[in-house]
Amino acid sequence: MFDAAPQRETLLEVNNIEVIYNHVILVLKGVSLSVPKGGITALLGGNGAGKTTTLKAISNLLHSERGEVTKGAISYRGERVQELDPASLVKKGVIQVMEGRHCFEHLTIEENLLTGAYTRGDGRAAIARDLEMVYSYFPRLKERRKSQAGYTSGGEQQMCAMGRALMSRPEMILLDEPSMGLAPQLVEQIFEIVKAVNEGEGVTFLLAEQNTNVALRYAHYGYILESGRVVMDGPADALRENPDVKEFYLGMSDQGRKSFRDVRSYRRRKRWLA
Amino acid sequence: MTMQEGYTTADGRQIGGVLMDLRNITLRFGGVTAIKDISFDIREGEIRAIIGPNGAGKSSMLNVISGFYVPQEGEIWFKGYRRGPMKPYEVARLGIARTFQNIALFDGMSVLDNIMTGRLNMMKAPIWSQALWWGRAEREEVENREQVEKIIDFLEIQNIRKTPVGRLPYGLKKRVELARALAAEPRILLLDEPMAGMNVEEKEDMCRFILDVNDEFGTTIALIEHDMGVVMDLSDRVVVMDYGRKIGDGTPDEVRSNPEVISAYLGVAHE
Amino acid sequence: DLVVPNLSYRTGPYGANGTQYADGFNDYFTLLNERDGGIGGEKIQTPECETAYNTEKGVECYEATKGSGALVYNPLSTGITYQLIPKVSADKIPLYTPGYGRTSAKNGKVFEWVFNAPANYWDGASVAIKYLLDQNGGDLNGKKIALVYHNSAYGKEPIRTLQELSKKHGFTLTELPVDPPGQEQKSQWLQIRRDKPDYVLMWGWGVMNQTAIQEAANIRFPMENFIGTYWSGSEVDVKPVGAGANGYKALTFHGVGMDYPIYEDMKKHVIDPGKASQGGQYVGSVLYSRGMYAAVVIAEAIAKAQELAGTAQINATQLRDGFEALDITPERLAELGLPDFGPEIKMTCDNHGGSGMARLQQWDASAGKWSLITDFTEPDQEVLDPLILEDSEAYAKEAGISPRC
Amino acid sequence: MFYREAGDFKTSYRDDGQTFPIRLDRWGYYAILAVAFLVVPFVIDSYWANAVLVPFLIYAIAAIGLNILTGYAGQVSLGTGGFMAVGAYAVYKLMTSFPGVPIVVHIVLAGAITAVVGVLFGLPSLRIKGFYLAVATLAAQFFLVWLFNKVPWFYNYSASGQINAPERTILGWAVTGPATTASAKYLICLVFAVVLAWVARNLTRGSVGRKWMAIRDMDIAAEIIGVNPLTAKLSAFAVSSFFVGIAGALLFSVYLGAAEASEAFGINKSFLVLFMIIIGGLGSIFGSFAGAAFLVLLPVLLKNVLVAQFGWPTDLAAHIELMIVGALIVFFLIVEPHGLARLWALTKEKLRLWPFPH
Amino acid sequence: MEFLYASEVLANGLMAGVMYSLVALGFVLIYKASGVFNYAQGVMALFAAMTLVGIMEGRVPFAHLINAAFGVHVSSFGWTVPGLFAILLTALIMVGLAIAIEKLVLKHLVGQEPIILFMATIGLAWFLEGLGDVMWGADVKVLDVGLPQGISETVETMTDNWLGYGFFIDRLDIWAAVIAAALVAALVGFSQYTKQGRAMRAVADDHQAALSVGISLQFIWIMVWSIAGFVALVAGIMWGTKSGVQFSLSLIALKALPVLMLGGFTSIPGAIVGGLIIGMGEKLFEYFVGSMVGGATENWFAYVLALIFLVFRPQGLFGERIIERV
Ligand SMILES: Nc1ncnc2c1ncn2[C@@H]1O[C@H](COP(=O)(O)OP(=O)(O)OP(=O)(O)O)[C@@H](O)[C@H]1O
Ligand SMILES: Nc1ncnc2c1ncn2[C@@H]1O[C@H](COP(=O)(O)OP(=O)(O)OP(=O)(O)O)[C@@H](O)[C@H]1O
Ligand SMILES: [Mg+2]
Ligand SMILES: [Mg+2]
Repeated sequence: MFDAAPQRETLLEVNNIEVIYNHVILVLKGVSLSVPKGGITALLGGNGAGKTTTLKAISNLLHSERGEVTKGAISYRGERVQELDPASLVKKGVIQVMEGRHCFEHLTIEENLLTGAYTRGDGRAAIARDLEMVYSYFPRLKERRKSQAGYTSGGEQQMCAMGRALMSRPEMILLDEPSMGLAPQLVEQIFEIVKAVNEGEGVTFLLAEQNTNVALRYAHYGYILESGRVVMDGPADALRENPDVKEFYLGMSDQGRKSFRDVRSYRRRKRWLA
Repeated sequence: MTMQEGYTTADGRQIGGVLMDLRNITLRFGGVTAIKDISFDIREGEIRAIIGPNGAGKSSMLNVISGFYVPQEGEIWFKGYRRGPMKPYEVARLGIARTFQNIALFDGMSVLDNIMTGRLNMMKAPIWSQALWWGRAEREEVENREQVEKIIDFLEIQNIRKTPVGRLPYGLKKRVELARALAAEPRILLLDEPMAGMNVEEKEDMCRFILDVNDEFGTTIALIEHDMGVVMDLSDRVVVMDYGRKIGDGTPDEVRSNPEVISAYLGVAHE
Repeated sequence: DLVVPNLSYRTGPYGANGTQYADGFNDYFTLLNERDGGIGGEKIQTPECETAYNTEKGVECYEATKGSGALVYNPLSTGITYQLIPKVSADKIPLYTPGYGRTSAKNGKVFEWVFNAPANYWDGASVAIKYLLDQNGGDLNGKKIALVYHNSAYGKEPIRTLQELSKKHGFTLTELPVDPPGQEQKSQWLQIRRDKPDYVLMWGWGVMNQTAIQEAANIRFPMENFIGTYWSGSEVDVKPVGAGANGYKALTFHGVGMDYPIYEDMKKHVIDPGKASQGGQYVGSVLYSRGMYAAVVIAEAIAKAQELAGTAQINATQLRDGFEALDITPERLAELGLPDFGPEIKMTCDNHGGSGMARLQQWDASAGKWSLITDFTEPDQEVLDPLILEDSEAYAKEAGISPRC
Repeated sequence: MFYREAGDFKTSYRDDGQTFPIRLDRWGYYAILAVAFLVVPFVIDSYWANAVLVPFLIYAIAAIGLNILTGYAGQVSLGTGGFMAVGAYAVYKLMTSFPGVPIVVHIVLAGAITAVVGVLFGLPSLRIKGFYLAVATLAAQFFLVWLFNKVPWFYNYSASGQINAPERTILGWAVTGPATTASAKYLICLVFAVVLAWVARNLTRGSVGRKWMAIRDMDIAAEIIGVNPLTAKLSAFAVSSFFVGIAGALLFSVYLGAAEASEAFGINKSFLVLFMIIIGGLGSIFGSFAGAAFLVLLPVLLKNVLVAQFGWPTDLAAHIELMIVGALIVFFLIVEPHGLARLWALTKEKLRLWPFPH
Repeated sequence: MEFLYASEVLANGLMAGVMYSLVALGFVLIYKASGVFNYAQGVMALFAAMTLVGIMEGRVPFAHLINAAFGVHVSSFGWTVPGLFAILLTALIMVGLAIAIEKLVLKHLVGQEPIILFMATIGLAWFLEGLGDVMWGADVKVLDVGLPQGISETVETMTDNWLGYGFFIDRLDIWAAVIAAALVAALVGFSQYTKQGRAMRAVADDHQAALSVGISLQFIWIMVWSIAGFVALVAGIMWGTKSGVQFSLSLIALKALPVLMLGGFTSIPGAIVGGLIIGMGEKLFEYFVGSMVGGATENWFAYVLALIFLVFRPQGLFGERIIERV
């Protein structure tokens, strides 16, 4: 795997942003990151670290949650995108797959996929071609194309959400917790698809993940977020070797993986937070 | 397996007789058969895992146990009696508590109130007594509050007692849900993916809680989980489902080496 | 100054009707102020308060205005009237409800503070039946009459009277309630189309009126046989129906149109100087005339009270005496510029309802105006008096009032 | 700033369950009660009583009732007007049939009768949810009003179908009928409002309240963890209707004195009370009072300003008043969708943090 | 004879039902696209009809306000505008209204709970009601765009020849039926088979997700509210022709609610079928039972009928299945 190479063009730049919900709850306290074109960048961190919030700040979905970016700047290809509405951002090629899938329950799988092509104006034929492309990545969806999304299983919904994003022919996908609640085999499968799409279609990914293990295996570069701050970042390989990451995010001790039965104390302190 | 007496686990815990026995359960939704003729049992004091690919019917199985789905065929035996058709709330009163896959906390209430709802079945003050906040109602409230505080201490969520759950991060919500289930002092605790969306550290905490509940209160636990590490480390026996069928049942080691399980679920042999 | 609050409604479901009435009411007092400098030298104020035909707002308006020395109330709503009856009795302020309100308030022995001359609902019902008797040579035996009514306190008022009258005259009465507002009356009119009653009476208000007239036209019910009460006979009710409404009849207790000398003064002192309420767009309409007529009666009662009290600055109690001594003769009406506009109104301590005389008017669609077709007719007091006695005594018992006079 | 919770430590679980955990709040509350009981009755005139305070208190009771059903138990109802009519007609029948019994007993009984009717119409809620239920409760609204309009027994066979409240006294003071003084009207409503608000507060902080809220937030989950939806929903309907019935009884007997089902208890009433709780804040007792105050006071205020101050024609003023109230409703919802109560809570939260936000 | 009369009642019930459906359609559209129960639909119908009359008669908007403020007496421009052109203008105004509603109200309430949005539409209803009156005055207005009214003689003679009893069918109702059928066909086609229709349904399911795939809520809402405004105009024309344009027109919304409930809030065909069932049911009930219990049963019966249906099908006849999972 390659290094997060500075020679690569930077697609997205997040510069020291602060996010406040409901005018009172400060969630991001100065987060900066940059996403190189054509790479897979992982955003790691515990619950409530602010991963989702970061992604939503980028895709401008914060407004409907009564949140706002109060400081800092977000630029996409060097252009400030904070003031754009989500739709224009999708047109520019940035699309988000939301945490918890958010499929349109009452639409069929195929209709769900077609909504992904909403912003496109390149004709039915092109859309039909891409539909086939999505079905080739996710054969399971093809089987269930006529069923209402609300009745499909979690894995199918995750595929549907990703397929839907692909239908917009994006340059960059913000992927929020793709592995949540998926069977191990499917997790691998989804990440394989991410990789395939990344390599085959040249789509850039910024993914937020709890499953550090898998994420670091597929990502090129990673950022670790804790309570609204970036506490560590580096190339994926380097992170994987970092002893803190090993202990807290990969569950490995010096003796290799330790059993969940053997964990004794609940509270451990992170060295960098001390 | 028909043995009525228990067995002893590798680490020396004593497992009792059959507490719940599911026999030939079949569940259909319109044309879809979510569960096909599945039988398995859960023993007293055991940690029983249910695994399988997405859409295999695991959550549906829990829903059948909780009485939310009524299977078209099959019988459920609990504590040696056959359970007739029951409403979910009646099932809860038998001592079966659970958590949900997509967190089902009561968003409009505080953490404390959420956990108190777990004890609703132990609070029986008549409505007029509650209206006047006098006599039994007040006494009960304080007594149950004490119990709930114990659980709050146990799960280390003292500092968020009064926070509305809607504002909590995911991991804490899961913990609160567990607290609510524990508050009911259940015989069997059903956990539907309690560790989804957590990082290793949080999973470790959650595992600790589950083991402690099992140890301290002797609560029987049925657990759905996708993290094989967790399943293999925690559970005494594992049921594997695929497309509504049972494809494996046994100790973690047995299951892990079952070729059908590997091809349907694990993908690669796990470590 | 003398204060006569105008509890009007120019909004809400009945705003279209209420606004014309309120204009007439205001304009007459403006005329008196402009032309005569008020009554007995005292200017009249008519502070307006919007009730939207809503009882609670009515109460609010009453409370808001009564402190300013209000002399009399005229809320143009049966519901509000019922609300105010106990209140005015406690506060000792007269309530004047011509042609609406509580019919049995005619009995001044029980309802000391309420006046409803010249005619009430039951008078109307009786006059309508009398007219039909006339049309049929005095015999309604075996005839079928249908009553289409607003399903509310107001609409239910005439039922008992009509039932009594049907016993007396041998016609059959079919009651057809219409739920307010009353835009859907298909069932009622299909039934009328099938039963083919000889006559249809209507107790409606607001949109119900025009819908009924439209439906009657639709089923080609002969308009001459369709008679509305006072409140179902204004321009707003017939105009939307167009030519189909031609020949429709309605009760009234006053004249219509602009052919009265008073309008010359009105034009000169009120309309032309731009002092008319809402610019005077409804002058001469039925409801405008009625509002004006109510103002005339109140003004006359004030004058009478001033005469009795020997002061121009009268209070509410003195106005009650004025009402109870009121006698508006035909001569006096002519003097006011309203010859033959209304019946003679003579009220006493026990009679707060006057003679109860009413007349009929008919709509001429091509000319676009109402014309009077009968003279003032006396109702059948023989039937009405016992009913009024019964109802007012029941009230007296319930409210613990011992009759006076 | 004085507004601090620091230093306010609880030493028992009982204290912790208090209604006003912050001492300053508690004092404020006692002060308001003292003024309401000891000062207002002596200065009140009939305008303030009849146009402002009495309707405010009565609507507050109705709003608390509806808030229990909608705000706490999550069952949207548009039948409030109908249930108020039940209370009104019940108290009328009781007052006229048993003149010897104290009026307070009648009013409470009227509430109880309404509770029974409420439970009856609450039965469909077991299957019907959300807006479907809201519309279904309209069936109650229209049916009840029709019934009271149609069956003469309810209005003692009076000619027009109007009902009139006869005079009744408490300790020699008239509380209904024309002779009632402004302060008597105000006091009886105040006593009911305060007692009922306290009862509502007790119910909602105890186990019944938790059942209701559980059903509201997620009914399926609630059932699975052991809440019987039948009893939870029906008890909400019963308690709510009890409150609403009392409000209806007071509205008729104390406030209006005369009423007619379709006019006084029409569909508009149902909407009005619903507005109150939404503007005030769903699931909040304080919000019920705030919402009632807002919707009773605002129109009166606007009317006074537009007509009395600016001298506008009444109809224009009425139309513009409608526009302003409508616009304000939208404005408030945009500023704080969870109502005045939340607005108040947020303000307090900010005060607590002041002057160091975050 | 009784039977024939009952069939006549039934036929008229069906026709009345169509008139209810016209109003219900507007509700369905907005509910489908935004999960908003638009209480203001009835007032929108009133507002549209008032505007139409105002334009046709060349009234000066806000005349009353201008007169009060400046002490002048303006009321009319002195011209009249032909019906069709006026309808077009009114439709444009309704689009303007939709844009204003989106900009001032909906935009700020994205993602709120349904009851909050519902409440906002009530505020809107009040505002619009006041605005309509201030703009055009509260008098009863006669609306005549040339739709025929009164008994259809063709039907009457036809049935008389066949059955010996001439049926009464209002010509206006026949027109309403034709227009409603056309509207429904167009709307169903739109929502099921077009990209915008699909987007509209997506928005209804999940605002956030719709935003995330690049659907502009703003555009969808303006579009839907415009269509609903147009439907309101149609309803306003039909009802206004029938009983004049005035305040009570806004109350027809109450007749549409049971229709919605029965048909399902999200189904366009449901609005029609619901309307037919309600219209037919209430008229027949009034005929068979109403006379025994004193009449005026129509208002509540419609709701009770809908309620009974709901007990068996909680999402209405054609509503989308309520997905209940944990
Ligand atoms: N709408 C909201 N209003 C108020 N606070 C919020 C809101 N959404 C999120 N938060 C808070 O912001 C913090 C960060 O949340 P965020 O969802 O970004 O975390 P995350 O890193 O994605 O966590 P997870 O892994 O659990 O998804 C949390 O403490 C959460 O409680
Ligand atoms: N209420 C329902 N109506 C229709 N189909 C349903 C319903 N509930 C579940 N199903 C179907 O039953 C099957 C099993 O679903 P279930 O939720 O039990 O899967 P699962 O094993 O829990 O999967 P996951 O790991 O993704 O949670 C799926 O195909 C699902 O679509
Ligand atoms: Mg997240
Ligand atoms: Mg599951």
